[in-house]
Amino acid sequence: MEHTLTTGAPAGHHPHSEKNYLNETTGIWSWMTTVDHKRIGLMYLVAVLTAFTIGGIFALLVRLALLNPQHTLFGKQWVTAEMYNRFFTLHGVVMVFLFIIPSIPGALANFVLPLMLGARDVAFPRLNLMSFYLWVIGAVMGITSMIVGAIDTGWTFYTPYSTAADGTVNLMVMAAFVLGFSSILTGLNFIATVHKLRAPGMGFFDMPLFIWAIYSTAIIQILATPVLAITLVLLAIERSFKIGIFDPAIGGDPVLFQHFFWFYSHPAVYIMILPGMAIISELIPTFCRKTIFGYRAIAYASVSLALVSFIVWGHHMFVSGQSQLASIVFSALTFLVAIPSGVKVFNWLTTMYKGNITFETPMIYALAFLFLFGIGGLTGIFFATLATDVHLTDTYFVVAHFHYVMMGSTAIAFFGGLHYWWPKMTGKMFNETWGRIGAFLVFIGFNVTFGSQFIMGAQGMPRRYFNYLDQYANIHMVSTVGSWILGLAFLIMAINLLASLKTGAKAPKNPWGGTTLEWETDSPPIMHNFHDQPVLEHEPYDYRHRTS
Amino acid sequence: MSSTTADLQHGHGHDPNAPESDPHFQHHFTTMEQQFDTSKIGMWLFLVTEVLTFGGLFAGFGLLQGKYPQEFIEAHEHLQRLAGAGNTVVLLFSSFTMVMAVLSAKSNQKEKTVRYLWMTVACALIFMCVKAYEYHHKFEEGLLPGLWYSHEGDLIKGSHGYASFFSFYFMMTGLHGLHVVIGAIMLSWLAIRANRGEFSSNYYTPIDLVGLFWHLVDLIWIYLFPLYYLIK
Amino acid sequence: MSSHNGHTTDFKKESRAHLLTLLTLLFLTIVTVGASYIDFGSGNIVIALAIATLKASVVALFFMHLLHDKPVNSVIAVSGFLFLGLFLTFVLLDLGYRKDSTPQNCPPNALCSGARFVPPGGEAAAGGATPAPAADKRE
Amino acid sequence: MLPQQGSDFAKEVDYVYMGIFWLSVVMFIGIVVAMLYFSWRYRYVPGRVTPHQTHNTTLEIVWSVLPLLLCVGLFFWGMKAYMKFIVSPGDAMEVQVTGQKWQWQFEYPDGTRSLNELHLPVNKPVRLVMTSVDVIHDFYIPDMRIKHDVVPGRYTQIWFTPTMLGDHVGTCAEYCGKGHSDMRAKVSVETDADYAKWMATGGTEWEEYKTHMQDWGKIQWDRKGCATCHTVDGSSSKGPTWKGMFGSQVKVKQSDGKVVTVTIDENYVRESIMQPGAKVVDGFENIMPTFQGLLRQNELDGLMAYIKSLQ
Repeated sequence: MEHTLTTGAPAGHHPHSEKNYLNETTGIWSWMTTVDHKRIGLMYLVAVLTAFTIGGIFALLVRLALLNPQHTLFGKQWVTAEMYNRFFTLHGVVMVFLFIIPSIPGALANFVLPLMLGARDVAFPRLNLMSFYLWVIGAVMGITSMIVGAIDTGWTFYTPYSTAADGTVNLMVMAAFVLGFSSILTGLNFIATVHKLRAPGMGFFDMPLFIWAIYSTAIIQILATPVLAITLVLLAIERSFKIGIFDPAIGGDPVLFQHFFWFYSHPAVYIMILPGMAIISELIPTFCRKTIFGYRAIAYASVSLALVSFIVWGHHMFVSGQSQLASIVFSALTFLVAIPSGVKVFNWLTTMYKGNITFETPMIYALAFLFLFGIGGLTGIFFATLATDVHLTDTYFVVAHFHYVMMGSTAIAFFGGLHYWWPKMTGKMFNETWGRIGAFLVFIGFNVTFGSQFIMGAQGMPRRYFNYLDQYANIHMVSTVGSWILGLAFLIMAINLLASLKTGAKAPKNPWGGTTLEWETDSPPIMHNFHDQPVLEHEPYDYRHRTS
Repeated sequence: MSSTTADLQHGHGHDPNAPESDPHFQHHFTTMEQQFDTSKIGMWLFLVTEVLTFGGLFAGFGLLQGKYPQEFIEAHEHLQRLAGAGNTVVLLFSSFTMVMAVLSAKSNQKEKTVRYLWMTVACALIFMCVKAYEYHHKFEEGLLPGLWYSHEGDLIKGSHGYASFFSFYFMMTGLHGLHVVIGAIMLSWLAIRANRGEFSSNYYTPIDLVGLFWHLVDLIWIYLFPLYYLIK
Repeated sequence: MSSHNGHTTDFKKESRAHLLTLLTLLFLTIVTVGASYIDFGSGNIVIALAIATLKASVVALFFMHLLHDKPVNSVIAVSGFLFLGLFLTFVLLDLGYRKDSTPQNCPPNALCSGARFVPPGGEAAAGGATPAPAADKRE
Repeated sequence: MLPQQGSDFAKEVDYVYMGIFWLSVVMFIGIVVAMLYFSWRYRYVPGRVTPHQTHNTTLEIVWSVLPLLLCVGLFFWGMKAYMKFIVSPGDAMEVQVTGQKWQWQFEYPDGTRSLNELHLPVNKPVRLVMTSVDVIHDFYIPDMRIKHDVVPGRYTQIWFTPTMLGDHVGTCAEYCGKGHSDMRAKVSVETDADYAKWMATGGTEWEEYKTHMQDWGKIQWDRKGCATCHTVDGSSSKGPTWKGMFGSQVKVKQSDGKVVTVTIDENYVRESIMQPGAKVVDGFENIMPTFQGLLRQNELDGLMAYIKSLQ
């Protein structure tokens, strides 16, 4: 990117050394006390992937329990309703609080956001480390509460079921509280970084679109998470001291809990999907070798999604007993979500038009994202529409819908981004063939697992059901088989990436031909990111002077 | 690190603050001013999370008041209005001493900075003493949250409203009191550091940030006071 | 940090301004306590909250320096209250407009015979989950 | 794709559903075809320089406004059907529905009650007024396309006109614990004559079964929800199995906490059905609801005969 950069020192001023952020200092202590955003990002990556593995195992158990209506395996019943309820609760809690919410912001954005801005670190490096440790503490508390007490409330903790439930619900709720603060600190850090640490010459509209979407995410993290925190505290206090706010038996209102909960948890859906979109906005121009189409439209769409996300939470509650007027208003507002989402998809597609497209592993994930987000987004319309929501809510249709968005979109984008920045993070190239096989199998496995659930849901199969009618037996079996394909696909991906650490070729500075600043520094980057302070002079994604 | 810091300065003209010379300067910033502004944005973002946290409690309180209007009015008669008003004055005055401490630090007046900081701490202690007196009174009367509500006087008619009122009273004033205590600890620490001469017009970020926090504590009390002590 | 070169005159001027702010706040406190002794009906709560908001604005603008600070800090501060307002508005949109049906031939505020689904243990407790007066006696 | 249409509301919902479905299919195919076509048409050619197309305001406006108009249309379409769903006609028959872990109780206008089975006359509007005594449940009849949460401490309501004779599945759609998926109710839509007969005798089958009480008891075991917790094959569940139970000696915990040994006889069985908390078999939770007033005499006799037969 010599054409877009002026460097402060003559070329060759700094001889290439083998020193980088991974080996600058050594020893476990140097990692545990690091304030370097790249190291913290890498630790976050290991952490969230561990959480993903745990959550994934529970997901496989959930599917296995539903393999047949008798819940048998080799002719023997191996699972009870109580166990099943714990499986899906743990799957939900782990995936939502420990994996998806911190995945892209904590692991990937932590690593690349300062690099993309041309900054030497995030604004508050020590808070960044604290955010990571809060995650660890929250994870330990959460997993302890799972092992010690049998939590079966579902990840939504609906009252009064959760106020009456046995087990260590308080500990679990406090774990989510701590994780909330971890998330807040990440968001706070990113907003301050974006405002104050951009490279000289980089205006707001010169930032990569990744940053725009992560910035929007951070707004939600700041504004919504505190409400979740206080809600969970109130729930714990209600359980312990019977203050009478959520439990109807002592004068509370259980639907009020749902308002408190969804005021956070609906925006949290955008804490999950916006970073996914952020990655796609990077992958598509890079692998199409063409400037992004509608830069400003995508940037504005990110921010407006973040803002609109705060006023639509009531669509989770159309049949909950909230006032019908509220339902109608929330339905109308919910449709607004469709517009910026659509704008993004159309702009990405137009970026492909007249591109020069290659299909490396990250691009396969990006195309899978477009396919799966298409389904996930369009099936959302059924839930915004009042009449169809009444029939479909709380069925497998909604399970399938949010998995298409959370997993099919966000997680797929996360893995696309992981492959995209893997060379930058580790300095190693992974095996391209196995990478593509993995991506392809994820796509197939995912559609088999969750596509089938749309059919069940439309037919009226409620979610969180252990025993089900025989008429759904075949579809459940298909879905379970799909989960095995998905498991296999992730295994292949994991082996491929881990193998690259040992056998992978050394990664060049810019293996994919990206135009953003993170590709200007070494792979892996040096301790303070750049040899010379980069200064931006052109808009991002400028491929005009590039031949490939 | 030193070599890269030198590069950072390249092309940015002269910086009168000469940040590298200041021991508080962090390597990833370019100037002290940038560092100060960044910290301030961070603090304001944190304050927003505080507002929303308390906001959840205010929302809960408001909704329960809508449910039990009569009980809440009867229950609030058991709060001492004078103590509440006194505490309001104390906190407002502490906000003034706080802002004076910031101003003194900014103007390189070390003695005044230290004095105003200790005055603010004193206000915090007075506030907590009054609070303790009020709490003691509630304990005596059995006006306690939820489960422990054991009042024997006029508020035992069969309604959850009374216990709810005191649940929220203790939760909100308790959380607020916790903030006062944390604020007092941070202020004491700042006063000690200020006495050592650590702050100057070049670097007084911690005083400014704790000041913002302290004003927020005051600001929340400004809402708590009429809602609890003055409702009709 | 624009005013990092403090001068004595600035100091005097600024401390006088702060003192004035304090006096304004104390005056408003007296007003709000005084107003609470006069019965305005439902107006009392509105007046109390209006004065509180006025005081809060004074604190934010002068003590917290928002008036002379970088605009981004004001935007952050205002957005906090704005979103809190959104939250309250929509919750009230629910709670204020609920039309719960009561079964026919059933006195208000009591669960009817049909709802007397006798709880575990077999004691026929009237009212199920509604707040029953007897349930309020606490140890 | 959708279940059978059991109510007039179902027709309306399905109409909206299919509308959105085909609209989505068209849009989805559009997206995927464009994606695949561009992928193929603009696949990599070494040395090709891509055009620098940054934006096109007209396009942005078109693909913002068109979806917005579509959305406005869909909103009103969905709301129209929803308004019908929330405003019940005044002459609708009212059935009170009470949810409890993990069974449904229905009370008809004349005070008759039934457990886990809802009988409705065909083509007559019915309003369900629902509440829960413990946690939130949700009464859902897929064939009728109706669903609403059943909230403790409040009454919520839904209404519909069943149009299809026969049995439908009613089910709980809000997670409520370990028996959540067993919380089903049979919704029988009957002709007026059958409905009247059921109301009078407590079921048309009684005539057939009155000579073999065991089988009558077995039906009640299934229908009254006993099967949710009590097995008849000796395997363990939430309550003691009935197999070999009658005549055996068991340790029971009395309501005062004392553990005594009793012989299971007719009196014990009757007491356990009417006052389940009085003597709970040791090792089991006291979770059974009372059936006082919920069983006709012939149903109790049938259960007794059935329990005796399980040796």
